[in-house]
Amino acid sequence: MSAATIDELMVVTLARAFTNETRAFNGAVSFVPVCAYLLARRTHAPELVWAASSLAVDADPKSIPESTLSDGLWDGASMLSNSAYDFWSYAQGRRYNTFAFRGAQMDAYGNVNNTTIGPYASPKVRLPGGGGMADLGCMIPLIFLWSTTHDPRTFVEKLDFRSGIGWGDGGDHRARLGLPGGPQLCVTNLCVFDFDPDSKRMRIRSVHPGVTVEQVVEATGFELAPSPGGVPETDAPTDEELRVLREEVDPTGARLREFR
Amino acid sequence: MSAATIDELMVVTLARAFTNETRAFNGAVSFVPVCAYLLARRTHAPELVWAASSLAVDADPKSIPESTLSDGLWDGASMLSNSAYDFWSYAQGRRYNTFAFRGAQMDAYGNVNNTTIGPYASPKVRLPGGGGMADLGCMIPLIFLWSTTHDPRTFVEKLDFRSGIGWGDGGDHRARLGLPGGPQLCVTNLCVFDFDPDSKRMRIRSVHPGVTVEQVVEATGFELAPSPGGVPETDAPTDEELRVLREEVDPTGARLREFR
Amino acid sequence: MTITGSVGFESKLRTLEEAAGEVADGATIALGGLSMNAVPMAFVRELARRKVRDLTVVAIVHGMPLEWLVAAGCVRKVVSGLVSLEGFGLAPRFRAAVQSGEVAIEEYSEHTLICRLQAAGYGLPFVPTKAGLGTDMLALHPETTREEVDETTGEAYVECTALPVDVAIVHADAADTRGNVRVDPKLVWMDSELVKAAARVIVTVERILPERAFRAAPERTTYPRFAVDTVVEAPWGAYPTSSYPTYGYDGAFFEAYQRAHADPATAASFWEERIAGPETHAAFLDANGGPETLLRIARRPT
Amino acid sequence: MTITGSVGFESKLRTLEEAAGEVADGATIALGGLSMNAVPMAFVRELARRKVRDLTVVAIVHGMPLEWLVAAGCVRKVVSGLVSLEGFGLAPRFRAAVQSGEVAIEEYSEHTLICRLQAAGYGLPFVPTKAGLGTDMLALHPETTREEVDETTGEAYVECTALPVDVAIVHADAADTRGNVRVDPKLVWMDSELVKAAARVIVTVERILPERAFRAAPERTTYPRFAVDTVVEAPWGAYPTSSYPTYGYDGAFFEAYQRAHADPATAASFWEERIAGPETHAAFLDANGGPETLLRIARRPT
Repeated sequence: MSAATIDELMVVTLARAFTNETRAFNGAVSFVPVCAYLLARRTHAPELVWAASSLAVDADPKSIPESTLSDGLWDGASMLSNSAYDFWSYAQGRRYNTFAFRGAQMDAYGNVNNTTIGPYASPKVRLPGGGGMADLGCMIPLIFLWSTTHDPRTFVEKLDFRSGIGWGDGGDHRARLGLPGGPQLCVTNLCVFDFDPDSKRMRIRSVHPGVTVEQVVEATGFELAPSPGGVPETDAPTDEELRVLREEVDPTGARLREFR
Repeated sequence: MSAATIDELMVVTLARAFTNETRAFNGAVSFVPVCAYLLARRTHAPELVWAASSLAVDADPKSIPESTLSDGLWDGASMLSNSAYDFWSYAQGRRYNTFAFRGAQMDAYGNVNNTTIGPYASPKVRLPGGGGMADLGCMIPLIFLWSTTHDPRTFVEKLDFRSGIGWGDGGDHRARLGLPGGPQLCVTNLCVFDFDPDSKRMRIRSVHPGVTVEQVVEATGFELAPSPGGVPETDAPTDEELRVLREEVDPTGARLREFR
Repeated sequence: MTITGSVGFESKLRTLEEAAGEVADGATIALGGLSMNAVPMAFVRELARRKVRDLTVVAIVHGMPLEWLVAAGCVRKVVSGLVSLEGFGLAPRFRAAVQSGEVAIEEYSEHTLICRLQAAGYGLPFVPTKAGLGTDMLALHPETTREEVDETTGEAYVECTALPVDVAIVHADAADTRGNVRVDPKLVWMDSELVKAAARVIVTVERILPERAFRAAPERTTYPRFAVDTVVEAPWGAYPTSSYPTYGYDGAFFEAYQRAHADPATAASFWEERIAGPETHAAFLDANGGPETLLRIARRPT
Repeated sequence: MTITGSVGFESKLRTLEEAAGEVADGATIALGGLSMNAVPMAFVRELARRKVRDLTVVAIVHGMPLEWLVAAGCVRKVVSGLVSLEGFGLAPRFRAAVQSGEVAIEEYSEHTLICRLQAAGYGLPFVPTKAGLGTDMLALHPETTREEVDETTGEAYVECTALPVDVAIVHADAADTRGNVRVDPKLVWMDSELVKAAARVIVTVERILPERAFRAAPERTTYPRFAVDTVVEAPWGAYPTSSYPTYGYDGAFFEAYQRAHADPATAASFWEERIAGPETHAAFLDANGGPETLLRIARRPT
């Protein structure tokens, strides 16, 4: 089995964070988490719930199309749900507990911007918009972040716009707003971040093979919280994980759309 | 064709108040209006919408069972709707425009009581409860009332409890509450009431054959508004209306359950 | 009769007795179905036989299940919009228990009660409606149906606060052992509002199907497995109410029930012989005419 | 091709051109479907060809229809939660128009926008949610997404005020001439919220069925006839988006669209030749590969 590529390492690392208690769904352009849900379900977490496009529960697609909101992802589902009546009520009602999102910008507390680069009124770049991020960041307790472009333009001290909430202003901000849980991990193309239990700032949990802590600090536009007990290397995928990902989960390599 | 009985006269009279614009549904123990909707649809109002048990749109039952909330009423429907997601939203959203209800007590403004006789805390009689009356009286613009027991115990000056709103305290009370329309007619076993356009109090629109205005006044526990231009006799059903009601709409005479 | 579950997956299949054991004394339960239709009566009978105590029963529009639970002394309070036996008249045991004060009633209009359940289901402080304005209903519970005026439009409306439910019990046509449930041909009543509002969901079904049956028609799945905690196989489990379109309600049972309640003695023997006495669900069906009754109410496709 | 309507009943069947004529300049319209799926594109193309002006377009999560309406100069304002071409990248015409200020955007999170539509549909001053708390989204429109604190629980929540819609246009599988509509196998997107919120509802469908087909499977009817004002027969009417499960989106069209927009000249000719130019819906399908394309995207049952 050839060594893991960065996309494979990211998918496997995210997949290992999911369990039989994970009840997840996905939004637009979410190839990495979709691969991770499918991989986890096919390996260590057979009871994991994943609703393709947030609608097709337990879908089992033969491959992943160009859109993660596409009906091409729904084959083999045990339920096709209605968005407003089923999905949004189970999301608000806490039956769903896991969601992953990314942003063009992310800050130290895992808040994300997918709305505008530059001032909102006169944007330098008009991004797609927050979509369901602003909603689901408030509703779902276990939030996972990922980024395929770990650089100071993505990981910024201050967002130009907060489209979706992570740990908010940090500390107990989410709790004060009456929001459940918060971001758990952020998996990037350089490392894995988790969050300081008190300040809720990102800290390095592990660096990917060949990446140094200095490179991560360099590529990150904000101050990181200290990592108690040092920074190990990210665990390598097993051959079986790589085989399942390459042969069963994403044979056409749709995930690479996020690495262009 | 034998002469119309009182149940037939009431059904026909109510049916004639419905049109091709009528979009109606029914609740529990509503044999008279159910017969009236079906009769109107089979005679002068083919486009009339009636949702059996508020769920089965355009149902075409061969006969009417002991319960007007029963699935026995749903045969031939063109849509089975979901109560919370479809029925209640179309009722609130004004796509439905017509509802008929009765009460153990009714007052001069067409408000009804179906909750308790006597004080609420220590009732003399515990009635079934308001059910959807309190809701639909607020949501539906064209309200029709009926009673098979026109006497001073039913038509009272003051309700022991207001389960459902008609014209409220009269005058522009509904409008002040932001509620649409209000009661249009009340068809009883003695007469037909409509409502004074200003005071919104009941007034006699017509008396059934063999009934005098004095008898109606006698049987009514509240002051009636004057009927401008006198009180005619209720128009008699045509042979065709009677045939359709007897042979097609309610061959088993389920409507008589309201006349025991 | 029960088919084996989906291999390698947790099975949520339990017996009626096991499932009824999930309802603790003092719990708040909500009953699915409406009036004569799709009520989980086999489960209700089991609760009555176990003499569970001090239940708060959320019953939007119901009759017979409240009669049984009240008769068995299970009920402390009923939270309800309408209670009757419909075309068969008022509910005698419930009515007597409320008039005597033996059972408390917390009464709402049907829609304000639905809104309270939706608020619980959606994790919101309240759900608004215009239902109940201008009636005496709101004044019964001003703390849970709060009359307000919108700051911008000046419209009057009602805030229906969240009504949390411990256990919802609904009846459906089919489930698999993982908890996927199908109401066939379609859910029409408010059961989904109960399922979403409840911390725990028990579903009784006419039959168990293999998971592949759900994957073959995913558009027909009503509740996903992650919203269902316990599945009970209970054929004819809604009797004497209906399970559309498989069978209708048993009008003869309702007539006989009402006749028996003309007199306490006949009511007591009816209760013992035809409701509470029989040891099993099958024995209960037998005590009410067995196959002859079932064939009579089985619905002929039209 | 069109079968005769139910005899003796009003027919709501209209041509694409007639139906598009129901949208007046300055109207607020809402588009069904989501992203790559079930968008009434044939109708959108007709609107673009008619050069309707000053539209406010409510588009919860959309891409290509906004590209076309913006390119044709039909749009004054977009009310939206997310605009992109998904896996195919950002929406070039829309993005340029917003960055240049040519088109205004009134932006909400997806769920607060749904709540605004539900408030309109249910005749309520607002619908509450916890969505958007702690983000910059609410501050964009504090008058329509009002941050509040519940008087009893002290919980923060958001009041989403009613968003009235003049005309909703949705695409479905089948309808009868009376206006009964079936989304086959099931409605999954938010179209029903649009249908309920709109004063007028136009539905484009893949095929017209006789009313008896609806009476034969009433559980499969998605919208009742009284909620639908106009029906248009438009086979392949969602192209280049998908109409599940009949056909998928045309990825090749989206790729070509993006390639063409690398350069204004090629963008203009793509617009003329493959979108706005063709006189009829059939000619439009022909200009995009005709039968070969349709066979390519036709979905093989799995």
